[in-house]
Amino acid sequence: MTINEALPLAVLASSLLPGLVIFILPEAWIGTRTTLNLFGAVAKLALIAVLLAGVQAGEDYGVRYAVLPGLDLAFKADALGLLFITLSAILWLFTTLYAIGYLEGAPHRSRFFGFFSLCVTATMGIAMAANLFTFFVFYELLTLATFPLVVHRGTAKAMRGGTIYLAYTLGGGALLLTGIVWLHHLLGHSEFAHGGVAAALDVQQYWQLKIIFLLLIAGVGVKAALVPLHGWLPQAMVAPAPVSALLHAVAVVKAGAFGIVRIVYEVYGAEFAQSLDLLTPLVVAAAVTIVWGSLRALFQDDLKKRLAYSTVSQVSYIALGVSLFGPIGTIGGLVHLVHQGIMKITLFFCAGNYAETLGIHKVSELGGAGRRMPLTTLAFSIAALGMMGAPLTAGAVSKAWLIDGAQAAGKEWAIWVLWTSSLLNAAYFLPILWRAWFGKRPEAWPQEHIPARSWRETWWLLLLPPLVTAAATLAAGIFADSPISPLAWAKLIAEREYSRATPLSTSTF
Amino acid sequence: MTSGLIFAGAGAALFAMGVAGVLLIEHLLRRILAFNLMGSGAFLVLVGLAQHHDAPDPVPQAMVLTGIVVAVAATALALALVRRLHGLTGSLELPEAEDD
Amino acid sequence: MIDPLAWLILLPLAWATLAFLLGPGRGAWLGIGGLAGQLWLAVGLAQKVGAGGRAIGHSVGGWGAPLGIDLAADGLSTAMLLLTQIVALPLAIYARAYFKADDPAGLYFWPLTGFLLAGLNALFLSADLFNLYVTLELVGLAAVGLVSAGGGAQQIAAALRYLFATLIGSGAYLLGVALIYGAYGTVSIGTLLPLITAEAPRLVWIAGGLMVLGLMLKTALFPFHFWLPPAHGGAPAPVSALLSALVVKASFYLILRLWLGPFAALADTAASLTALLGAAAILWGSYRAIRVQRLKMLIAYSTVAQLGYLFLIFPLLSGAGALQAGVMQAFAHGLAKAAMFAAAGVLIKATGQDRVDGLAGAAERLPLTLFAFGLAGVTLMGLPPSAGFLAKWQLIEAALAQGQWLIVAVVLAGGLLAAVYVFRVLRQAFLLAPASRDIWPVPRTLEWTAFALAAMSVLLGLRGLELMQLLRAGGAA
Amino acid sequence: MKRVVVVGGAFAFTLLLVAAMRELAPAAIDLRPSVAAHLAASGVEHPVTAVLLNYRGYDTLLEIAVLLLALLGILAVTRDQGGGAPRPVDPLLQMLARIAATLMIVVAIYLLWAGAFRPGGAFQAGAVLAAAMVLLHLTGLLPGWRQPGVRLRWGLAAGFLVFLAVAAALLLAGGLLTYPPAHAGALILLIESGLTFSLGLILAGLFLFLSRDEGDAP
Repeated sequence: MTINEALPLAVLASSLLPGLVIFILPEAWIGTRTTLNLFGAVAKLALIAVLLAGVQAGEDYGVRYAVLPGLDLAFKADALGLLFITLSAILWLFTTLYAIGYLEGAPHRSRFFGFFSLCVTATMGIAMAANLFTFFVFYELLTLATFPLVVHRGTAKAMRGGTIYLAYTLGGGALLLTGIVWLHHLLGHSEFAHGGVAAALDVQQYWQLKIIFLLLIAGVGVKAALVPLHGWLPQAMVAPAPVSALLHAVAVVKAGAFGIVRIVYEVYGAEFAQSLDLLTPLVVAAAVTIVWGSLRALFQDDLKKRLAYSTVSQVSYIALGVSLFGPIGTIGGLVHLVHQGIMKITLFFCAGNYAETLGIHKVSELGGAGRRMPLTTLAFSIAALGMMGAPLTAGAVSKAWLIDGAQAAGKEWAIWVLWTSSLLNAAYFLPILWRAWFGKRPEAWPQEHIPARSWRETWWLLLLPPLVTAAATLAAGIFADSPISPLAWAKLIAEREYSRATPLSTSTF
Repeated sequence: MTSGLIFAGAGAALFAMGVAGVLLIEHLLRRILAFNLMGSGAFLVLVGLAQHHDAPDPVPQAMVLTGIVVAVAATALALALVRRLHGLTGSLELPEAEDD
Repeated sequence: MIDPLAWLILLPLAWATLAFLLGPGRGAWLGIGGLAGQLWLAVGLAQKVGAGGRAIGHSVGGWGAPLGIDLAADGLSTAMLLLTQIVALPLAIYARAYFKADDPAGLYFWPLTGFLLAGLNALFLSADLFNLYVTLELVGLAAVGLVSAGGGAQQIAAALRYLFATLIGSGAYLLGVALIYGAYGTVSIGTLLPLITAEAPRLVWIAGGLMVLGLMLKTALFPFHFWLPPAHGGAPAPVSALLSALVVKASFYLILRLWLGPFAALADTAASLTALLGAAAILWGSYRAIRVQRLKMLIAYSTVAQLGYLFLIFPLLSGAGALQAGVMQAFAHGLAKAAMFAAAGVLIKATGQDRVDGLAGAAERLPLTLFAFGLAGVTLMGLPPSAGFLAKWQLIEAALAQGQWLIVAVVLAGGLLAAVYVFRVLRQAFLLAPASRDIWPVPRTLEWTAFALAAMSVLLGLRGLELMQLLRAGGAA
Repeated sequence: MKRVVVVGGAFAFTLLLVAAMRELAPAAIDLRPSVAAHLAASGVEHPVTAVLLNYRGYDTLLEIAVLLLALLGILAVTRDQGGGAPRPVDPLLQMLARIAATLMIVVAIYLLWAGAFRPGGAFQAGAVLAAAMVLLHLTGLLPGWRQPGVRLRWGLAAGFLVFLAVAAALLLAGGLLTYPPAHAGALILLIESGLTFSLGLILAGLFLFLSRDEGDAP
């Protein structure tokens, strides 16, 4: 096995092995568990750095082996996959730190961190899958690994949320599987390739390809929370805050959005999908989701529920960008994959801080919280402004590229959708900021768990992660033109996707 | 109609009666008897049909001997179970199935 | 030179008899040692058959069919032999720790199990219809003996229902064999192959119908499943595991063998009906598994449902991949169901009760067992990575290739229904446990063997290549 | 309703089967010539015994396993309850039973010996032995059996073990139950003697073990 074959597997192993060891660790071995977690996260980042450098230099990383005759478990670390991997790995590190602080003293931590590591492993597998079969294996693994995290608290409410989550995701998985097997049957394989592989089929089979596209998008659309498949996401917010961060930013909805990207670009190919008239319905679905999610967010008093509906809306920016036919929209969608992750994880970290420190769960309880917890609220404000697309934030960059993309694709109505969404974002975020900074402080907080000590408004492990990700939100906006920004990487991917006008034929396999 | 065929036809009738008995009779001892009737029917068919046109064939006869021993074994096990059930419940009929 | 075919039959017969001579409750190590030897023989046989790509035969008595009896190991039978020994060895280790010295259910476990395994191996190897009848009875009576051993009234009643079902089943099979002998003068499968054509006399059709119906009754295919849940749900855990994982597969294997072999010319007519019954089994078994209160009944009804998948392949057998899907499903279900019953045995021993909603406290204290149950559940749901997933994939692909959309829909629905009953159990692990609950200590061996079986059902999902290549070794008898 | 359907079904099935039997042409294969042709090499003179113990001896091996297995099943399900005291039986009956039992043992030995060239053999001989034991039991001369001790266990299993040992030895020498023609007669006689003894015990056991079950209790 060469280095280029081993590296993708090492990326998987760097979270899988610590996860498996953590499962069997006794509950009380906190030090060992923390060391293993952090070692895995840092090792993964180091491996990814090597991969990033290699891919930029044009190296190919991949490995495959046969599970059944004609069916391979195959991995590749390409530019698109690395975009997702890098995001997830960095956010995993911070979420782990945050979770260590958040769960201090809570029961079942070995179980929690074990499944947590499995989740990240599944995400890595999704990002590096080189065919739909492998993608599906890890996509379902992600479902299984997140369920224990969603129901971690064991309350009746958590169980209900978990059951709804399972019902949606397993149902979606069944649709996805049907689509994948069908496609595999037509093509004889299910490989991903730049420019797509589906165009190799006969014209007589195009009607089947249209149904398959619907099945595939519906399948990944469940995790990406496309309306009307989004019902699970607001229910799943019963999970602890680090899990919400994982669901909304690191793994689950991102896996769905990433699936849309792979299916449009590397299974069908943007041009072929366009020629089958498949992209327009997807744009419409994304636009509806964007507006609907924002509208619903307006009316939520529960802070995490408001953030959840905000996710429904924001993740569809990615789908919108991807299905706007043209490189500019693509860049906007892909860069938002990263930007939304950074911003949304900050918001959930902060929501968790309010709940853990002061017992605040509702928007209406937030009055004066900004003066009690200024650093948390600062981070929250930056991320919220980013969501609205305020200048100097990551959100501004995404939005600018998406609007340009819509213009270039001749879909001016999409620009109106984006502006409407921004206004709605402002309508549901600004009152929160206003209340937190300038609202009346109550006599007593709902449930103050952690007293303030000098400048530290809460535990440093809870404080550090949102501050870092908030800073990243600003950095990604201000330094968008630097060569190591997410934007630069998104441009690289778009360049590679659109530089190959003719779809690959299957004979290359 | 040769004598072999008559045997085979009688076997078919015995088999059908046996199956009907096993399905219909609640009393377990009689149900076991019905099962034996069923087995005998099959043995008759085996021997009778094989000599349907001609003289006896030793192969099915040996098979029937084997089959009889197997039937004896099954009958004995069934009787043991019925006796045990009778010892436990005092009844020679099966209790209602507990489906849960 | 060691001939694996014949030794696979003689070895379990020998250790079963010796275990009987040692006395009640004894013979565990004899059985485990014998099974290790059998596993070694089966693996050797699989390598030989896989490498040669063709069936290996053995003429008992040196006469050769049709005068004598032939044994034959092609890819299909070798795969089943492999499954049998792979499942039985961990279960034997499990059973040694499970039965306490004076447990009346365990007094004759070892000799009965030895005869059961000898019967299974002999059945998978036989190429003679009448000899297959004897092996069927060997398997059936051993299974009934295991179910009834040391049991109370409910268990004895379940054993009697099982006994009558299996006797009617083998009776119908025997009548079929008698008619075949009457029609052709032989019961050797190899000799019959060229003789039975689509123009066969009406009697042969009746014979085929009788044999297949009888075997369906023994496989507990819906609507003949009535005897299975009380028998499998009422027996001690190692017995339930052996029965659900292996015994019902034996009669399924025989249906498949007849369907692909001598009755191939007649089979098409009944294929759709068979698949329809399979679909009904999946839906009804799953529905009952979702509703019942007792853990082992849940698992037993899940067996009813999972057996349904095996029968979905019959309309697809004319195309590619269906046989492979069937064997993969047999492996997936065999390993996973053995693991699940083993895990259930641990949970029941630890809590002293058998209700699904009474497990909340146990899960916390026995995480490994629950994990094993979960992994087995993943296989039954057909989620990746697991052998069950590969089976589902192959089944869907084979059904798509023939435009059998109904089968695709049933397979997908069955997976979702399985998720409902599996998560009924798994969610107990995450519920807040009641404050006080007595948990009896359980030997670690029980937990680890359950886990090993579950892990195998998952790992096979990552490497099914060799098994599928083994199946290519064709040419029955 | 169920009754009507089942009985009607059974009737229809019988008619269908008989009608189909009448259409049957002579079988394509006739095994009688080959049974006769190899009789000299089979070690016995009677064709049915040749099929039973040589051509299809493997069936018989498994058949004995089934019988032993049924006994195991009975032992596994039966509980020792002590049973009652032997019933008072007419002494004259007991004397007759003793004489009959002695005669039956002689008959059994004859049947075993005769099996080689005329109807008879181990199973028939064993059945007569068993009948003798049951007769003794019913006349109060032989008590019902408890869970078997080591000697009885050996007695029950001996016949099958001899058969198994011969099968294994022949397998090591070449093929499963492939008798060398020169020794076929002796080996089959060895197997049959062991079987007669053990079959007698097993068949008697099917009765005598059950007779101790609490099923007897009033």
